[in-house]
Amino acid sequence: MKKIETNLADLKKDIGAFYKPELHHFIVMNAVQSGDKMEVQWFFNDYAYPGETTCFYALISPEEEVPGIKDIVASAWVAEAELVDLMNIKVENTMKGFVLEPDFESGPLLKKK
Amino acid sequence: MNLAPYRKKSPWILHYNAGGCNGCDIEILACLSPKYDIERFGMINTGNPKQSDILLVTGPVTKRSRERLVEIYAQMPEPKVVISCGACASTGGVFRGMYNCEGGVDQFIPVDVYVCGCGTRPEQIIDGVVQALAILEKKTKGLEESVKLKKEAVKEGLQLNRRHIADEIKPVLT
Amino acid sequence: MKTFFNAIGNLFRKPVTTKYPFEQTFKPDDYRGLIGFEESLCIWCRRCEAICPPGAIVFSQDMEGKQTYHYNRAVCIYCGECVRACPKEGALFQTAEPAPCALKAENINNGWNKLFDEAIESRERYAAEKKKKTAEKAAADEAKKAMEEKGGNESKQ
Amino acid sequence: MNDVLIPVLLILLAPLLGGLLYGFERIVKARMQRRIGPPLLQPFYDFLKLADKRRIMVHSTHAFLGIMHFVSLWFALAVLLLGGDLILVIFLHLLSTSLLILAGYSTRSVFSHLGANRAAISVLAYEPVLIIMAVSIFMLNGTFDAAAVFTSKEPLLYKMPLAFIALLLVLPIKLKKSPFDVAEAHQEITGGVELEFSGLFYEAVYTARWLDYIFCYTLVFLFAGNNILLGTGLVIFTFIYLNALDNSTARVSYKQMLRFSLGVAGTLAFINLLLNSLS
Amino acid sequence: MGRQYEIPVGAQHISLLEPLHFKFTTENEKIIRTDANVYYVHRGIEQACCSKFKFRQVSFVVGRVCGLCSISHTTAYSQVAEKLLKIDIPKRAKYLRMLVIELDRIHSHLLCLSHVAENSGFEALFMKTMQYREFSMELLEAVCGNRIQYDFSIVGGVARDLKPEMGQLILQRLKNFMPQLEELVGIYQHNRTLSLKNKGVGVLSKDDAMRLNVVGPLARAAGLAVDVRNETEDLLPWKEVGFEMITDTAGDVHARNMIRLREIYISIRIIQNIINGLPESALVTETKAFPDGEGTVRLEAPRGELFYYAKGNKTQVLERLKIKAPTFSNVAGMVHAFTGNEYGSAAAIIASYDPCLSCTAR
Repeated sequence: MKKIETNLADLKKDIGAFYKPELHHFIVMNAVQSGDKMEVQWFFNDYAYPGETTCFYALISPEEEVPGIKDIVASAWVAEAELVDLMNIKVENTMKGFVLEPDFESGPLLKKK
Repeated sequence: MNLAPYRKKSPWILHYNAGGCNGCDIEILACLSPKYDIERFGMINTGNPKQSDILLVTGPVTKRSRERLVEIYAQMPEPKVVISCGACASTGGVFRGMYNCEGGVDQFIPVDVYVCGCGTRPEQIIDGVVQALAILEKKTKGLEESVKLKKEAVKEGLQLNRRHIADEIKPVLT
Repeated sequence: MKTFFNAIGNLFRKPVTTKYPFEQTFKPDDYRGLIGFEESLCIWCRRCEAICPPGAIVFSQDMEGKQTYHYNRAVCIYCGECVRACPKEGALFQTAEPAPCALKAENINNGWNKLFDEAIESRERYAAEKKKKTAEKAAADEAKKAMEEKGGNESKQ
Repeated sequence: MNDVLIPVLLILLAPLLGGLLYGFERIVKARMQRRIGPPLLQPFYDFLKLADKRRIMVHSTHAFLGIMHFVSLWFALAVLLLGGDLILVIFLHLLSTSLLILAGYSTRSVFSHLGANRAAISVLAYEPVLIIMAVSIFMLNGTFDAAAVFTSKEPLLYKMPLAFIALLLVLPIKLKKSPFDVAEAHQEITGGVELEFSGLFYEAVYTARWLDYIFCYTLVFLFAGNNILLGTGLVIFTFIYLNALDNSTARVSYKQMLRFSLGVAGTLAFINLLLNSLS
Repeated sequence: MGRQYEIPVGAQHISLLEPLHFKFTTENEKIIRTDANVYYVHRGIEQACCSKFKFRQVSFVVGRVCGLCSISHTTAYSQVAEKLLKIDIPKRAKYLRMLVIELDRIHSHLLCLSHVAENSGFEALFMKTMQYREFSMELLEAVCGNRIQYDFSIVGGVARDLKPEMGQLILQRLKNFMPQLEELVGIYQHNRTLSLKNKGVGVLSKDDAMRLNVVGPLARAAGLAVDVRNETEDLLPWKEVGFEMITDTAGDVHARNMIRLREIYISIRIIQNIINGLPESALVTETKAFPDGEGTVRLEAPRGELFYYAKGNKTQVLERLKIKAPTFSNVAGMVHAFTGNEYGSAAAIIASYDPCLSCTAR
């Protein structure tokens, strides 16, 4: 697995430069708590053999807003909407309530301190 | 004329997945297949709550499908029997205590037969249905109370207001 | 068209249905069925309870320290991990019997929740009791030793 | 005397016969799928069970329309068996179907509306063929009375074979059988117009289906004139044909159904009409 | 401009196996917009896997994520756990895992085909396919001890061994199954009304498949050659047991049926190769280590690419477990491909996606 560090400012630029629809496909978007920071990851994989997984990651603090990559990767909205509900991070123009019922506290996957 | 004996000769089943893995559902589908042909007992899989007698529920009731489950139960005309298929429908199984599901169907609606096993074999489902038929014969047309669904019986002949019930269980849940 | 005549032909073929309740269907002899328990062999290590994913096994304990084994077939997911974890051969074993259905009277869900909590409580109570006993015993020994020493000193003088 | 007694008996026993036919058909269908299938009396068990259910009605008009559907269908059957006017029979039958369609529209359920739509379309698909059939019978016998057909010496089948083929082509629509069962497409609209009925009121719709069987097979029987043997043969042939077709085809969309039934069956019946009128 | 109906399908609907809610906005039965609500089945397994269960129990929990591809989930989790534990498993265990995965693929594909047949109103074909499918269920029950939840892969290897007579039984049943499969192919390919219902319906073009990152048979039917078995060698040796890629170009329901049927042939060949060349070795690699570091695993489930991400912290309980199910990637493509079709064929299209929402929502 190839890990490439990036930050929220030039995230879109990096992914836009990397992602070619005929070469790679977007797998999923993920977030992991590391201390008080949050590590947000974008997984890509290329079609050819041997397929290598490429992971873009950015360390953010929980209240920062992550830029959505819907305009680059058309099918990313599902992953973003899920992550917004489960990890309680902010993604631009993504609403809550896709996964969880309104009568439930958000961010159930966050570790209770 | 006593028509109760004929109930168990033509049970029409309705199947609802309240959020489990599809294991028990495909076993219910396999029950329709020529190998175990449950139409022998006169069963039809009607997709329509208003015409069915037996409700087969699979899966631990997730928070989003709970209201739909109660609505379907309320739409079915009495006498009716509820069968919970599989460990997770009966008691929550491996999903007990997960944040988005209640342990078991009987937290919402009265369950008559619990079919054990994960996943259940079609034979077990058929056994459960056969036991349910014996219960169905003894049932009255009165409404039943559930663990969470505290509600006094509606008068005979009146249609149940399902919205009302669904609203009523909300405070209990949250 | 072929299916059309095939359907007519099926009228004269034998149906493949096995009349289940009256005749048995195919079941392998190593089907993962109910979990059996042999009390005489058990060494009460509670490893099965620790490993069971859904928590279908629980041991309760009375004041004399006698443990009893509780098992709920409606919670069990028949993975067989408890049998694999069991250190004593034959204490826990997996039969080939599919679990029978449970009826309303058994109160298999809420009744089990209650029983589970009670079992845990009973074990805690026993542990606390034991702790108290040992503490008292230790205190008594202390007192005795002190007495003896005191007596020794007196005899010296 | 006899020619009145038999039809009256038939009319009174029509639901019974229809139920038996339906039960038998379910067994045949199961056998065609290599299953055992329900007992022969299963429809009557369903009947008695439905009578026992708690009565829930959407609103009174809906239930009333459902029951009237059954009654008017029985009436149409009676007129047909008593050898009444064929046009009257067909229009009574149309009335009963449209009552059901009205019932479908009178509820708020979307599936019920869709089912009503599709039922209306299927009426559009098979009614022209029936009417053209009646007209060509008129061309042959000079009267619309079914009695004349029942008593005619040589069977209609020899005079109007094309119409019989057309009838065979539209019967699946009428009896809601695959490939033309769009009206109650179970996987798409879960029964369509029957969706909102329950308990005793569903029973009316359920029993009306049995009458439909009798009605259709009587139409088939018409083609044999007074030749009982040929008539029975035709009925058995149609029965086997319908079930085998049901078990060997998928459901087509309602537009394809309309195109097919009006294009092929309608044309056949019309050619037949032309031939009869010219000869 | 006809009247617009809003047709809700689900959460309870006869043509759906599981709670899934589609809202079709139709105009004289032509779908012009689709809204999907796929998270009815969300249970919170990820959270429980990294808080409540020990890492050895998790392989049984993730098996319950989905009943149709439970072996894929357990295998993928076991592989990622082995990556974190830095152990390698015996060759026989790898082969047995592949064997059960392929058997599971056969049963899953046949189930999907029968479901498509039923939803296109062809009840007899549904019955026929279900009847022919039973053999794979019996084989799986004989191999794993349960029809649905196999619990076959555990961390470090497999739970049960394959008896030699069982291998012979499998080969025998497969030989009996071959003519039946031929019959099914004939019907699915040539039946007139079925192709009326399926051809040119629910089309997903290759560009859309690329743009929306579709995986599995859905993508292969559109001509996009994506198959994890073709892309990875290190964990399971797919190539040496005779895997080959199958693609089609039409991208409609009929093409998906054909893809599934032809993949069953490949699976049968793989199973025969595995049983004939089954190596002798131990079944489980024991280890006392605890998971540490992070790793990802991709595996080809019957519905497409299954992706596991795990992070350990040298304790019994994992730090984070992320499951990406095949259908999760296909949701966007599914919603896209409805537009412009008849509502009447929507049920068949849903079935032909073979949606597995309990995987998607977890």
